[in-house]
Amino acid sequence: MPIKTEPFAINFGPFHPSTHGVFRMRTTLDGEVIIDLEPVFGYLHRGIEKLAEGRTYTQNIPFTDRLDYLASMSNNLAYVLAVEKLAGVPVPERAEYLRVIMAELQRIASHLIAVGSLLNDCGAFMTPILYMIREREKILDLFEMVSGQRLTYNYMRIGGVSQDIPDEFLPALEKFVERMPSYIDEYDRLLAENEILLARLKGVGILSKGQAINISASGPVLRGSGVEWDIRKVDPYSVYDRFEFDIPTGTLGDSYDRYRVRIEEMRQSLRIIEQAMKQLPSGAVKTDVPWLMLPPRGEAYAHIESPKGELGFYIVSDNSAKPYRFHIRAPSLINLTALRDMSVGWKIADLIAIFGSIDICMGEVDR
Amino acid sequence: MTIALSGRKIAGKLQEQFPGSIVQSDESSLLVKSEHLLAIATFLKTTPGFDFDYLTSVTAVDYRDYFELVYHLISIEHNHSLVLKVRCHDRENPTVPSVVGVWRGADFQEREIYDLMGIKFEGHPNLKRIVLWEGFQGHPLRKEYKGIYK
Amino acid sequence: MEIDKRHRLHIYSDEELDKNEGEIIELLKAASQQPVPDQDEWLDEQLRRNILVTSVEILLNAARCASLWPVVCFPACCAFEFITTAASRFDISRFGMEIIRASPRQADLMITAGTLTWKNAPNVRRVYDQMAEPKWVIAMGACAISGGIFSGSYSVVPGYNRIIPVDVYVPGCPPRPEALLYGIEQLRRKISSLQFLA
Amino acid sequence: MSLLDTSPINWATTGTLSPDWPGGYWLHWVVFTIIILVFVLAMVMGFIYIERRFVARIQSRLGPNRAGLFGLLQPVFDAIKVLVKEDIVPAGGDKLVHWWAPVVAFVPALMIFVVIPFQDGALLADLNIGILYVVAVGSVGMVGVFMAGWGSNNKYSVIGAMRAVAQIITYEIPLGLAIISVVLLSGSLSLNEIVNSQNIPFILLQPLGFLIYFVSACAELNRTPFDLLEADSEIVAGYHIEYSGMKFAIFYLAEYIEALAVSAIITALFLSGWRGPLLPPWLWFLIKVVVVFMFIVWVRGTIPRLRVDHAMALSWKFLLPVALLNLFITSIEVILWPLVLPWPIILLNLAIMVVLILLWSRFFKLGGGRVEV
Repeated sequence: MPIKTEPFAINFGPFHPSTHGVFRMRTTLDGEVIIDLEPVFGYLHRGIEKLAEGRTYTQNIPFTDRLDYLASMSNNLAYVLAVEKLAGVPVPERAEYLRVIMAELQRIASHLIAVGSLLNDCGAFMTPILYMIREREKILDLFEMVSGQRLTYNYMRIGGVSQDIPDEFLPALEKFVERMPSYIDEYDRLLAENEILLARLKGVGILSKGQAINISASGPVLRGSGVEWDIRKVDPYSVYDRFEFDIPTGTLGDSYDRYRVRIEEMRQSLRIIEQAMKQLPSGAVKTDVPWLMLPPRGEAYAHIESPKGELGFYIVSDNSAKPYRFHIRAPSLINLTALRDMSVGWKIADLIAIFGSIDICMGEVDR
Repeated sequence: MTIALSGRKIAGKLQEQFPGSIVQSDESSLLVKSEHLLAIATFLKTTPGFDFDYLTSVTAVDYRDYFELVYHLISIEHNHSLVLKVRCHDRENPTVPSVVGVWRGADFQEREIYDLMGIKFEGHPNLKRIVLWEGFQGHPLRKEYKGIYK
Repeated sequence: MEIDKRHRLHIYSDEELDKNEGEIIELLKAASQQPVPDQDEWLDEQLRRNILVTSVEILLNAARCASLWPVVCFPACCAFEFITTAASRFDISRFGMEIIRASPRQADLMITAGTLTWKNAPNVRRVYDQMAEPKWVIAMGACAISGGIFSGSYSVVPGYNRIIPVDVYVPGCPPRPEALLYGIEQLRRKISSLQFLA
Repeated sequence: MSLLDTSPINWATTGTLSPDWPGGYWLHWVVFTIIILVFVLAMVMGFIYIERRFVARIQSRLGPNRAGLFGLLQPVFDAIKVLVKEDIVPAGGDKLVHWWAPVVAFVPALMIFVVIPFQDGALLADLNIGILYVVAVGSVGMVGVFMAGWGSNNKYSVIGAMRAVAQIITYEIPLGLAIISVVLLSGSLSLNEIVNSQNIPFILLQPLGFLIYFVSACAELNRTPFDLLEADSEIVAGYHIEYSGMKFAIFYLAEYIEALAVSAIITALFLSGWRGPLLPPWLWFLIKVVVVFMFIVWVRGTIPRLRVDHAMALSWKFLLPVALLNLFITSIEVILWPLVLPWPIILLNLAIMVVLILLWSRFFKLGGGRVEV
């Protein structure tokens, strides 16, 4: 029988070491146990949706970089897919493959940070995240080769990608794909055999299958709850229908399952990259589109499986050079709907672990 | 591949169930009256064959004369999708029934629309500003809002 | 599914809290329409005159240069370039800066990595006020300097210097880790010429 | 005895000293107080440096290497900087408690060194209840931690302080039981006597006792995986969240002094203290202390933090029963001691340790799950 004490309110964030940015949780605690929680957003609301209405379609690509700044390539991809759907722009074969390679590399990079910061939130004194960042640096090097940037790549263009890959890229990528599995195994061992972490993650923060669907969770959160739903498989965009890969799913829907799904997804991403490298055709990488493109009146919704979940862009055009409406379906924001249900009744330390296992990016939550 | 269900075919079925609820329907979307929204949403979610259990996205567009709310629905079981739309002609005090009771996923998205577009959702349990602060003047995503910093 | 009724047990209700926070934001917004003047302008002249600092100050300044503990202030994208700077490749720990204090009381340096919104401004101001003197601020990235590509937005503060005095500006969107290291070097140069006991 | 005989060179080279060295009550007191202060402060600086470099190597980076030769001046610079920083007392805080808390945390940590033998007879006071004194004084520092948490007018710090109190009560018991096992073997409570009786280091005779002591001591030190009271990712900085400047520096120092004390006590209890071949005794003592400390740092760099109820469960459900069993087995062995040779006992104890740990980890489940609210 747990002893009840007088409840008190405490504020986590916006400046808290493990809120992954400027997120805030108003919590009511009973001793160490959370009895109520309300997320407060908006500390990074930059008004991208409004700003985008004042810029042309191409000028909006840099905004998408800064949404989920851990997965800029994926955001670029989702946006250009939406505009291509709206304007009916064809994409050359080679560009499609390059997009897939970049998006999958980005998924690995993002999951590395997700897993690393989850372990950091569990109190592992920086060591895991520093190892993860070490591997992420190799991916950033690859991105720097193709785009010249380390974080905000601005690489995809409407109708292709901005430039072809340099000659050094493919050998470097091959080397990376060759070495990465052993690192992933190493990180897996780091967690799968650590009693403390298992005790802290297994069975903690359970999100049932029905709940996950009802709150429109997506990405590893949805798949961790056992729903086999990956947009790359169920609604293939780009050239994803040409690759063989599995959708890893969890069974219980706890923090540990979400972690496992991320680790497995990294392996699957490597598989996709390997196949894409083999099939990579030659040719142009960009369709010529008018400098000031005027898509026909209408609307388009394109969604991709970004590392955080289903990232969708809903764009309405009024046949002018600027989007009439620019809406982002942000997976991080919607995944947070379940945070209260998942963490009530658990302890402060669990709240941090559960929050880390959802893996959000504030740039995307607040936009 | 997710099959986008034709709005026109579904409109026929809905017309039997809820007479007079459909305003307009075409191949890609289905425009319904806002007073029937909740009933239609429940119907679409629970009827076998439709099973739209997953609300992908809710958003609102300001078309100057009216607001249009766009609901992207997906059925995980059958892997098909539908775009549901609702219009709201009242600019001063736009009100639409909330679908949070049907799909929890609409919670934050409706709050966001309320915050940025100023559309009130009847029946939302916690309708207040989400990304902007209390006391912020205006609703930025409306077309008449001039959001340049002074 | 019905959302269960929230039982709130705060002393203040949520509405009161929200209203109060909104008022604070509006007040701060009204009060900070102009950039905070640079408090260290006198330093430029001193640098030109090349005044000798005393031996105690040399020691103090050397100590302050050598142990700049940053505070957690990671709003947005630049945070990850800062974390990468702290990680093994660029390795901020060489300069004794790997102790990233979560409590502002114990920190010396605020690296403002990311866009500042008006909603967040009172918190940044508070964290800055909570830091113990002497303290420094590095504005990292375009958003921190001027609002960057978001400067036209309704919710973005055009630069941290509206809220808090800034010592060093590191441009870039986001700045590369090398650039941040250079900025830190510049800050160390600045600190080493300070006079506290004069 | 003249002052000349007390020169460090003398006791460093001869290695053996008379128990009442250096003679004279007050001279002894003054000399050893100075030695302890210098030793403690120098070692703490060294420890901070070692920890930062060593943890940095674990994390595949370099660690501080710019301030002075190999960054050796880093802790000195840190200390100077922290000491001259502004001192803040929170507006709603209890000023008196806030001021006294660092002192209450610092002094007991320093007082432990009164009974730690640097070499045979070289200690400030060879109390015949030495280890009891260590246990008693060592826990007083927690009062300072609680005062800090209470006086800061901060909810995070109160949570940290509550955790600290719960933790110290929980881990004091297995710690004491592990010490009693050692005392049974040595037959004395004086640390000097305990070291003198270790012809074989007690870590071999008491492997389980060593493990229990090490885990409990880590918990008492509040270091990872038991740094619940200043858990960075949960309650920001825990009890010292509102401390800045000199008072924070004192907390920081107290933490490392306790680490030094624990390393020294482990050295004395389990690693046969200053005893060792070839090298002078004080060097053996230093080497062992540093090795133990590096082991603690290694644990810190690799293992994530326990949850608060897991930490409690670990002590009450695992360490306490195992420590009691160990005490029981040790008592039987001590009664039979003259009859059995040491080497079979070492093997037997190792086997007992393995069996007990394996068996108990079957029975034992860490912490509970969700609490219905």
